[in-house]
Amino acid sequence: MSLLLDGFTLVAVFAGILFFVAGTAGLLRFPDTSSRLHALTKADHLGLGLIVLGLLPQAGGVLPALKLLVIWALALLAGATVGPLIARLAREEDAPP
Amino acid sequence: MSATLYGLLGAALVGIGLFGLLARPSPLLRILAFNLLGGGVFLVFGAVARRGAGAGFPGDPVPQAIILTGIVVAFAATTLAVMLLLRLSAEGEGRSDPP
Amino acid sequence: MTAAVTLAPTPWGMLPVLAVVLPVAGMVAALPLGARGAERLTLALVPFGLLIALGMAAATYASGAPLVHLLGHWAPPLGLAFRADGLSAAMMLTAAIVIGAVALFARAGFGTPAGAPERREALSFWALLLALWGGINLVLVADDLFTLYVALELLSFAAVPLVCLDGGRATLEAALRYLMFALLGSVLYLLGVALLYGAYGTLDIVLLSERTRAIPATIVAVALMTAGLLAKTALLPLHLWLPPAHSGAPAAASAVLSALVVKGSFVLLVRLWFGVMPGLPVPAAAQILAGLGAAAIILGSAAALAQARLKLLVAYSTVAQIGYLFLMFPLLAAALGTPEDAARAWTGGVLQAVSHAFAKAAMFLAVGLMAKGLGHDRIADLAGAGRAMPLCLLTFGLAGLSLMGVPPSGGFAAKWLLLTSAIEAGQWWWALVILGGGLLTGAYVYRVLATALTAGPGGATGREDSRAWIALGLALISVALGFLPLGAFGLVQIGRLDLAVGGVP
Amino acid sequence: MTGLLADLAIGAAILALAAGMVAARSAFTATAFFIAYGLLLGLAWVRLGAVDIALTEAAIGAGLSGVLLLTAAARLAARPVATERAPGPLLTALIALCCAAVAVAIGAAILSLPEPTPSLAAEVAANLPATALGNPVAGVLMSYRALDTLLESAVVVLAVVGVWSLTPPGGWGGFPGPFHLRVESGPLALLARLLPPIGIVIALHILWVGKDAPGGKFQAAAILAAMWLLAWMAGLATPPRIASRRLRFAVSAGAGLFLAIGVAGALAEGAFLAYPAGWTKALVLAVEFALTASIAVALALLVMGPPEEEDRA
Amino acid sequence: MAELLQLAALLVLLTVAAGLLRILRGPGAADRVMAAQLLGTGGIAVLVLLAAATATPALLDAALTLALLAAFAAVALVVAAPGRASRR
Repeated sequence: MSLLLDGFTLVAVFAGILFFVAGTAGLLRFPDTSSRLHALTKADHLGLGLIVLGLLPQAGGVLPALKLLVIWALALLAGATVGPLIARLAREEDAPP
Repeated sequence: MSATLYGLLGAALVGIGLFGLLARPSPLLRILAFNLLGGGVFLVFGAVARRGAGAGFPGDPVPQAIILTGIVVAFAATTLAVMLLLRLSAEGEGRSDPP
Repeated sequence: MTAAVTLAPTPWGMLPVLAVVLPVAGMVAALPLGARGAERLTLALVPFGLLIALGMAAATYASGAPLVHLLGHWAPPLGLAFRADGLSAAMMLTAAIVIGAVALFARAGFGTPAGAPERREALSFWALLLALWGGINLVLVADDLFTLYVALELLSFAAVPLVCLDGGRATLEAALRYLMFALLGSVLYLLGVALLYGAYGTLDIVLLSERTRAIPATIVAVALMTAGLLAKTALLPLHLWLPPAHSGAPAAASAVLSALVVKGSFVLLVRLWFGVMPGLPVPAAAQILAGLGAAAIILGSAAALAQARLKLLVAYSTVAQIGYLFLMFPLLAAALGTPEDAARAWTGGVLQAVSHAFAKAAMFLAVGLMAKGLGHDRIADLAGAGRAMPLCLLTFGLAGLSLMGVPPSGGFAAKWLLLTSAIEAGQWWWALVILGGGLLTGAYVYRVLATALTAGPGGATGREDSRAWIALGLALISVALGFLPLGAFGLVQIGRLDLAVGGVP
Repeated sequence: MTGLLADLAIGAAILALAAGMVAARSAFTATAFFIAYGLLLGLAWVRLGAVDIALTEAAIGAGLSGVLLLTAAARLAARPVATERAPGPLLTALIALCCAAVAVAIGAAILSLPEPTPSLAAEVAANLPATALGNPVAGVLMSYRALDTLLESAVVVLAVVGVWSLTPPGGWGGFPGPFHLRVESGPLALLARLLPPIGIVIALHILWVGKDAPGGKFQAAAILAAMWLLAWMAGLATPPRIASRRLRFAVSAGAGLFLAIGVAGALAEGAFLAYPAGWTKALVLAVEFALTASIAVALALLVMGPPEEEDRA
Repeated sequence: MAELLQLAALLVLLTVAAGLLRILRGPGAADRVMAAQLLGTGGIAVLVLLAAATATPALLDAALTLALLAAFAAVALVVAAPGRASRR
């Protein structure tokens, strides 16, 4: 059982890392701001989400698990708030008045 | 090992912050440089704390507590400087003539 | 090993605690009390502060040993101690008298009549004055280098807003520049503290005095701390912030800034050099410090002579007088083996700090009254001021005598002691600087007096502001210090750490 | 191995950000660097075994300072301040050389520190039971070096006085800081409504665990301050006027209580800040709670700034 | 297990550190904000992983604080971003 859970953790965590890598690569390589934004938000949210998901079995209690979920929720909220701002900034920069 | 590394990093940050404080003309950049400098000092202190790990603690708690106090004091200093700067910017609506 | 230095609690050890706690508590209470409450609280605390300082001086003198209190019963290196030696007692008495005089003086400008709405300047001034008092007392009695850092910050945070209390653009700029210097100074100091802790595992000055050795970490640490403290003390070439700040502040604030705040970091510097590392060989560095001091004396006095505005003249005079303080360093370093010579240099330095505090506070208050009465402080247009404001001018003249070092005055005694120490130590060049500085000081004081005493339109008519008596009182104290028998200065020798460790032949 | 690699990565990133910050042309860019720098510094503290400091750095260094400097950069962009003349290339090079020399000297001093390093860790551990606290850092802050903590709380009160003393003419007694329009919809409104309750719970948690684990009053206070600022920036919460007695009492209460307990110790136990026997735990907790509240209010007021010119009654 | 999680933390760290290049290079404010956000999320991920790897629950609190303050900083960013402030 524990082995199975450990396996799940590792798969999820490393899948999360893949998203981080993909997001960073997109951030660095994509040509324009709005496509970078797309790459980033997905990587960001899914990467952290998968890592949190993977760590849930390792949390060792309800409170730590709850903390993990709150952490993810907060990161999602922050991303959702900044997203429109970044889009607006990108628009303003792409098309200067 | 990592203690020494961060100590040296702190020393480098002190150098960079000092340069920013002395060589950059903009007051806000100077305040930022002061914060860099402060971060470097705290890192040096943190490296000292880490070297003093013992009695089951990952670092000497006395310098760690001192750093905590220092961070709060440095923050208060930053706010005072920023507010002074903002007041100055509100004051100088029109022309600003340095004496 | 060194039985002379102990950190056991002493009977009157609660006095230094009270000296710190009362003003700090006053500052904390000032906010909810409001301007009028803060004003009355400050005035009520002044007599207590004086009594505490007198009590400390008496207890120290009677026992011949510093007063020690262990906070929370925790002994250093784990805990913190207060240690009040003779230097602390003398400076604290000075601070209490100057603060008291300034508080009385400031009632006219920063008072709040019953029922009147609270004013920004009023609340700020009283709260900042209390914080400044607490900060200076803490600098004098704290025995831990980090507590001293907090004390320095307390001083800076109180001093900077005092500079721009009038809210004008020029003073805001002066305050920002002052703050940047002060912050740079404290951060360099803190870096040195970190290195000292890394090398010796304690920040207690007494414990450090027994442990410090001349290893690279110590030398770098002390160099950084010295540079930081010099920026706060405004020793040339780090004095750039001082003239605009001290001349732009309201008179009452300028008085405490020039008299006390720069002395706080100076006392700490003395403790660092002759307390933390008493045995280290530093003659070369001490010569450099005194060289900067000498440059400050000559250039500061010359700059004062060249000023067109009275307040700036007084501020540049502070730059110069700070220079004298640093002549003490090489003289003391040279005399470490001969207790009598060392005592003379030490007393000279401390007496310079004390007499300058009284003289400069008096001068700033007098000049403030003159500027208010005349509506300007242009030296060229002072003609007639002597007739309109004789008390202010008398104050300026008496304080000027002390700054020049003309006998009999506190300034004379201080400069005489430094001069004889210099000759005794074979460092005659400092004696020349002292004499030259005295002449330049005489020139700028004479310039003001001569202009003011010529007949002219004057500005003010009617009776002179009664607050001039307060300024005159401070000037008289500065002069009267010269009449004290030299034996009375035995007080400032008590508890010197360099005696206990390095001074024994 | 992973540790060393992590240290190198963190160190290199911090250095790059610091250099970028000093070289930045616009204040906004420099502030973005600063926030990233604060985040990485938090990781550095974790690597240095100082989770207490990592928490503080995250809350104060990256969070509150970042917000303070960001808003300042934005306001200064609208109303620039005259800058002093930049030093010429020769002088700049000279300054750079001197700064490099200082950094090298400090580095050499660090490398020359004695081995084994003197440390008070053992003494802290031996005396910890007497402090009634399990977290050694809290023990230092509340018992061994309680004076520093007390003075620091006074410094924070003083900073509020100092910031308020910068109130422009006509503003005295008014609402602190610039006015923020109420945000009714959009993600900002959602966040400003959702976050504060969560934040308050987290802050209380961090305050409570601070007795025995990393955490405590500064961190909790910084989080609470951030939550108040959040509601303020979204126009949901109007702070009291600075003339308000209650607000001023809130700023002073923590330091006042600490002072009172210190004096009580002097009267009962013969030493300032000695906790009377048997009361240690209760008094430490009382001080921690009062200080948290006061410091939170003070930190928020510091970030808000003094009242603006016109009083918007 | 612990070693693998530490390795994972290191990988995340290296990834977001590489993303810093975007902060340094810019060119615009939008890119810098994005990179800062990635760094924030990455930092949280590192702390969470380390908390599990080293069995230090306090690191979870640090991650929680970081997440909370990152959201707070995001709001400040929106309020203070260039272009919005100049309208006041």
